[in-house]
Amino acid sequence: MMTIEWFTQFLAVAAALAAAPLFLGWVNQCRAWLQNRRAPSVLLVYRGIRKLFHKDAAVAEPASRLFIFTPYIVFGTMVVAAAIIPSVSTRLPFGTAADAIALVGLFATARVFMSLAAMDIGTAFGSMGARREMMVGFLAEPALLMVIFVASLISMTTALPVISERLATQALTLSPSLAFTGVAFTMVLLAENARIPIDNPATHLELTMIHEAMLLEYSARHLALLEWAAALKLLNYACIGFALFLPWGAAMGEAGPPALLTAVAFLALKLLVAGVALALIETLSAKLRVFRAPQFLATAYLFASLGLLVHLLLGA
Amino acid sequence: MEFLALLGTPLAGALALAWFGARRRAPEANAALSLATLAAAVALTVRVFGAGNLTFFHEQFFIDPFNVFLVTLTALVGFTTSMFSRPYMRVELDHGRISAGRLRLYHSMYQLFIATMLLALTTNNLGLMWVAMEAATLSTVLLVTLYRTPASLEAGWKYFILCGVGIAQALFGTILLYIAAEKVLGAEGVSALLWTHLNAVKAQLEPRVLSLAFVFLLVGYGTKVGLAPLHNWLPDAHAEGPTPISAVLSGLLLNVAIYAVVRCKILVEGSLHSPLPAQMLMGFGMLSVVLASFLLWRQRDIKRLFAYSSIEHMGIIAFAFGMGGAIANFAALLHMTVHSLTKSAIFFAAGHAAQKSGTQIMERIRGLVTVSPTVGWGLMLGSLAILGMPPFGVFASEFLILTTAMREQPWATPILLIALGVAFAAIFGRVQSMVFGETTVKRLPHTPALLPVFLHLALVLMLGLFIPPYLAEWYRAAARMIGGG
Amino acid sequence: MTAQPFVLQILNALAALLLLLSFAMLAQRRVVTLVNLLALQGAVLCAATLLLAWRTGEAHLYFSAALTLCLKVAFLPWLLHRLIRRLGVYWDTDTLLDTTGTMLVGLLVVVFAFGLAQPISALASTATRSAVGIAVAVILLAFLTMITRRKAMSQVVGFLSMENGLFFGAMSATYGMPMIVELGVALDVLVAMLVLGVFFFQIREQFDSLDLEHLQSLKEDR
Amino acid sequence: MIANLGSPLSAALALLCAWVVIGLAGLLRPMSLVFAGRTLFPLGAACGLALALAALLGIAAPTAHLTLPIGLPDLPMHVRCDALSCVFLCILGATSAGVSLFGAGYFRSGQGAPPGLLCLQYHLFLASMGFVLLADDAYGFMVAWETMALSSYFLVTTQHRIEEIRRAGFLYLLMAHLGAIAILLCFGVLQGGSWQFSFDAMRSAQLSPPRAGVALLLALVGFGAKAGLVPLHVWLPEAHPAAPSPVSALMSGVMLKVAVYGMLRVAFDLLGGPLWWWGLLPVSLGLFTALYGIVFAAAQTDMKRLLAYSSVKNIGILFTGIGLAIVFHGVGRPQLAALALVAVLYHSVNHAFMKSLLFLGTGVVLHSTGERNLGRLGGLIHRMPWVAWLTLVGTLAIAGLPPLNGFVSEWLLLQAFLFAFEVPHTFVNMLLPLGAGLVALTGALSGYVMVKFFGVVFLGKPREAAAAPAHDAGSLERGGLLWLASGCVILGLLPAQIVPVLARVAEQLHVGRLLPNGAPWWMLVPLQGRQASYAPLVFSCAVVAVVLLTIWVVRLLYHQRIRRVAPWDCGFGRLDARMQDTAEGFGQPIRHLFEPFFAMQRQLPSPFDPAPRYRVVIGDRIWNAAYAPLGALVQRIADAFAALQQGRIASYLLYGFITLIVLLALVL
Repeated sequence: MMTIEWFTQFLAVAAALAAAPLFLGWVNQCRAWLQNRRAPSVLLVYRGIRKLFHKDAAVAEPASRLFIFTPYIVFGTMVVAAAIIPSVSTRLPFGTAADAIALVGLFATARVFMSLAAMDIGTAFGSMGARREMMVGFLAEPALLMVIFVASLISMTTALPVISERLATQALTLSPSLAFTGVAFTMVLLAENARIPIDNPATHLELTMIHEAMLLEYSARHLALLEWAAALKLLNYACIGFALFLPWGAAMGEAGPPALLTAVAFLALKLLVAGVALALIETLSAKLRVFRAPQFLATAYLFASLGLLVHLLLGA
Repeated sequence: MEFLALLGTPLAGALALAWFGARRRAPEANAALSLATLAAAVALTVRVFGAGNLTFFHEQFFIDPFNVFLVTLTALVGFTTSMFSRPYMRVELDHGRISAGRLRLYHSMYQLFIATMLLALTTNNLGLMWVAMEAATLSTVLLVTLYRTPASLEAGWKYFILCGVGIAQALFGTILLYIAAEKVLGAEGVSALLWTHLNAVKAQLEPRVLSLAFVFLLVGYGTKVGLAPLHNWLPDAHAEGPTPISAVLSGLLLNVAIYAVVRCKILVEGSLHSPLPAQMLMGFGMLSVVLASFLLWRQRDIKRLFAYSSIEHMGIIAFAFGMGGAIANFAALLHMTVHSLTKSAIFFAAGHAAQKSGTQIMERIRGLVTVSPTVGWGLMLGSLAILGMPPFGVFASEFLILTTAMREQPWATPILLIALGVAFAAIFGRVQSMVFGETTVKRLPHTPALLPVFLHLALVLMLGLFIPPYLAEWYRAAARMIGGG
Repeated sequence: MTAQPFVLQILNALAALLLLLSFAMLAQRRVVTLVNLLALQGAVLCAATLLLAWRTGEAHLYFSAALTLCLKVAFLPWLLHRLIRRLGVYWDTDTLLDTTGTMLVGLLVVVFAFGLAQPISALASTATRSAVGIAVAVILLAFLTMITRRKAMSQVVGFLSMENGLFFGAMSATYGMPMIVELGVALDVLVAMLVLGVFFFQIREQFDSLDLEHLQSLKEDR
Repeated sequence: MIANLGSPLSAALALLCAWVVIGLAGLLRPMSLVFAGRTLFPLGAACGLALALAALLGIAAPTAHLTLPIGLPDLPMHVRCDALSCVFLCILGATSAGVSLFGAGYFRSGQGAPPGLLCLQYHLFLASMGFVLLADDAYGFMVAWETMALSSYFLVTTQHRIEEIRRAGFLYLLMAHLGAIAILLCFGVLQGGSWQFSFDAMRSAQLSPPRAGVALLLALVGFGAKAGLVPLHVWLPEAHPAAPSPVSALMSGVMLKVAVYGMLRVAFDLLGGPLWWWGLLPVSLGLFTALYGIVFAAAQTDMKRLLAYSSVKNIGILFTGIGLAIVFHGVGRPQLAALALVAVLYHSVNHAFMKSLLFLGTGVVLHSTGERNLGRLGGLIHRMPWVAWLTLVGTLAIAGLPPLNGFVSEWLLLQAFLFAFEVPHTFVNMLLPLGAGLVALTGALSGYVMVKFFGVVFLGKPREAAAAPAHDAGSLERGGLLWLASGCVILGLLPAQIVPVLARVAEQLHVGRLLPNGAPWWMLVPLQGRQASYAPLVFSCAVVAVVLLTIWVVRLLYHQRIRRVAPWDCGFGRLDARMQDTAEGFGQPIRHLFEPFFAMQRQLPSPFDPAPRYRVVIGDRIWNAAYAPLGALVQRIADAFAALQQGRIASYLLYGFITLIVLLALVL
């Protein structure tokens, strides 16, 4: 049995690594379609990463080792996070290493490293990006935790696999609290992954950028790792969302290869749909000015809190 | 024998120094005489330690647990103050603030003052006690005006008049006591004013007269204690006189005065069986604590500041005696001891500080530790001790007083605590800026005598952590005798 | 009510005189007269003491009378007169309260004092016990005198008058205190007056005046 | 008298006395820096280490008592050593070992107190904290408590020539004293009619609920004033920056914990069973404190003030935990109460390590640049890599990031919060989970603050010339930093080993038990049957493995060329150090978002200003609203009293006369 679990684990990580740029590409493609543009290839993200790996790394003179290590750390964190999130199976060996709160913590670690690295060079844009990223972070994190709280109140645990299992096995009910938190989660996801309306991944317009401002000084393999990590992060968030709100289809309990295959298929399907939804949201909304971001995230927090209260009141 | 030496040494000293007090070695003679007095006091204490209570001269004098430690304390502080005054007065002489003739007056009166206080403490005769108290005033009044500045004259005048009037009330109180006692003990023989005799028959004394007597005695001796609102002479006299005198006034005279009040209270309470005397003491104590602690905020003169602090502490002691009972009395006695030691130490340090910076105005005294760390630290630690910071002994007594107050007078505890907090802020803020910071202080021609400061502080520290068993025994016995509560 | 012996009647009359003198001192503004009144009060006191000594046969009362005579009738007034001449203080410019007001307060004080003396008189076994009230009144009136005066000299006179009251109180209630105490008290009063003399010269040297207006610089109310 | 020299209690006492002796030895050669630094401070560090070990053994040992032959005649000093004391002794010993080692290399000669005196004050401070933890009667406790305040005051005012520092010291001691008064009152209530002031008597006293409530409130005021609970926090951001860095480290790292210890001692030991809803006050105050502290930390421009406010935040978290434990204890959820308590203890240990580490780090920065102002620092990671990297550990830890220690305790606290809905009272069970959201917010905000702290001090380019020639820490200083940093790491990685040890405290205080569960040694499962688990060792190993693997793979497949170039900066080119975010700039979003917290005074330049200046002064509303009027009130009362004393002797006589008349009328 152990071997199967470890195999599943390996499969989950490998799938995540492979699927992350693909998912990002899919979202981009959907967005282009929705915006009546000619869509780039789904594989464009892969090509970009590959190209970057081959380039000479240009590192700014004032950079310290922190700057150079950060891409690896961020990438490593995202990979491990992918190993923890029960994307295909709830019985991953790493699934017990960190619960949902710790997962949020892991993401925060990656974010802090990113911000520090951005400040390392001492450019105006770098520190601006770091500041904005941390601002979004400190607002998004509590909202995300509130979301997790609601889910864990329903299932009496903060362990993501258990939450998934319990949600999946309980009778299908219309749960207003989950609906509220679902909205909140989506908002957090947008904010955390530098999507519209908080940030625009497709622009380098200096004064509005957040995530990209932090990457300005990176090049070559370091940039590649960071881009890949960003894609992984988006995938991870999507998978957390699935685990919390759409657990159906993932392999529950001790599952053999067939169940795993189904799970992978289900995951792909969910990602396809999610990509479309994400693109739709991004297309329909306009980018907010930076100082509007707190309001956006406060709304997310409010939704999550409402979900919590509704759950406490209605028990559902 | 020891007793004769105890009273005789300072008296003889006063006479001798009246002749030789201006000589070059007079300060040393003064210290030597004080040392002899201390030796006599210690010898007496040792004897009491073995033999228990003693009486002398047809019971006109006596030593019991209540006064034995006060006698030693008085002799000790008398001695250390004389040590301190040696370099201090020399500097004053060098600075031309006093002449050699006045130094003679100073030395002579200093010894006389010690003698009167010892007399007041040891006499069994309430009338004699009154006489000694009055004599104590008279012997210090000219010392307060030693500098002959307008301010010192004013202070001396107020001291003289207010304490004179006050003590006249005490005399009337004594007379009333005598009237009541005479009824019981008979006019013949002089026993009607002997405390030990009165104490034996106190239950039979006529209560109404005694309560009147107590009011007069309280107002009278209370003026001397510095209980508000009778305290007005105290800050003036402390601030304007020479520092050694401030030290003994604050450290010893106030103790003696409160000793007199308590002696009277014991008698009156025994007769009265009403809480009135206790309530009066508590009321005075409370008022003094509150008034003094707020007035501390307005002080600019260093000695005036600590004079108000003395009023505050006398208030605490009065309050504790007012509460009565074994623990509160014990605490009050302890507080008398530690206050006396600490306050005189503070005055020593403050005196040197004022000399070094040439002013008593606190705003102009700065950065003592940088120039003379010992003076600075002495002042700092002394102030902290007097503010009731552990591990110093003042905290021990305040702890006991406050905890008893919580039990006996819960209403009073918050008021006391607020007042203590206010006093803390007032005194500490000022002391800190005198001790620390950039300096304005200069060096002096004579090395300051700081042994007394640190000796006192060490004793106070010891009393905070460990009270010697025999001392505790005396305190306990005295506390039992004082009763109340 | 049986008639009192004649001696007692005289004693009571003297007591009343004491009270009257206290009132007179309260009202008087001329310093010289004030000292004279004090001397007169001392004399009355002395007479009363003598009378009482004669009646009771207490030896030490004679002694007290002699002490009073020397000290309060002769020496102190002489000293004060001398000081007045040397220092040139003749008038206490004006009292803090006007005379009528002072008198009224004085009257109240007397009533209070008499009430106060009730229990004391009841306890005392002496023939003169009813005069205790007068003694208390004298003390309090002297207090009042001191409060209302502005000249140092008048305050001293008030102080001595208070001493007289005390003495009279002791005498009338108990035929005097024990000898040792009385001696001590007398000594103290004497020394006090000597100290005062020194004081006056010091004050005058500094301020050119004995007006208490000058002695108000040490205060909290700035 | 001394029962057993080997017992943890006597060992602890002996070590505390050793500290006193070491301190006094400093007076032998007061001016000798070498003697104090190279001999006494390392000795003190060794004592600290030994104390930590003894205390660690003591946690498992049974409770020990001892009565010392000193103190008041009727109340000799009692000492007692139970698991709670031992945990905090452990904090004291372990932290002070690092700080003393650091201090051995840190103190320089120059202005301020001579080294020998400093050594005395420092070791007295340590010893008095130890005695506070051991004291088992009110008198001994108060003596040790105030000695602690006093010795730390002297340490704070080491640089007493600076006016600001004197003011800070004064405010500090004043607040400490007022707090002590409240504690004294608290003991007065706690004795409950027996009028015995040993803690044993207090334990056995039966208090009526209102009295117990008053006692808890007084304890909250007293210990809160020491710990820096809002609104009693005003001294903290003044005093911590004023002190020399090792002292700030001890004050923030250990002394605040001693206050927490006091609160725990009163709430869970002396008070017996507090009512559940009393816990709501600490919870709400704690949450407010946490938010207030971290928001102010974000707005600071002085690095030590920033850290001080961060301490305020952590104290808030600790008091929240204490309140939560009281609530759970009161409503009969022993397991959850134990969890909350363990979270508090864990956080105390953690904060001691990380905050000391950070303060020491700032100490080195301060020494080598002479700057405390964030606006003038920057780029120090190149000049002082040791300090920078070790401080980074502390920074990440205090930001609450896994796998370091700060996260563990917040995780435990959140786990406890998660079950707050079980409190059987409406409103409360809805509000408490929302409180968890606040805890999360403050946690995230501290990430923000710490990025600001580390980024501005160590990263980027030096903002002023002073920061450029900085040098790294000496070897002793490095040793101290390394010790504390490794503590942060170990505490972060091995929670499963530490939680059971701390749980003994909860068990001994009869708060509750954390039941043993079958989790493997590397995994922390705090509550049985809830399945929330945390295995930092596992995922950090995984992250390291992935990182190494990635590096290896990248090396294997691609070339290694790195070019050093000028920063690109969107091609802007004319970059200089002043274009980086300043500390004010970095704090701006927070100032903007939490504007109602601040009493801000802005000076904005007009558009046509030839020499524009932008200035913002951030004030504390609480100071303006509470403390300033209080001072004015006292002054007014004093003025009113002073009017009584006009210097006229006649009025003085009148007072006497009236007093006499009134009293006579009273007895008649």
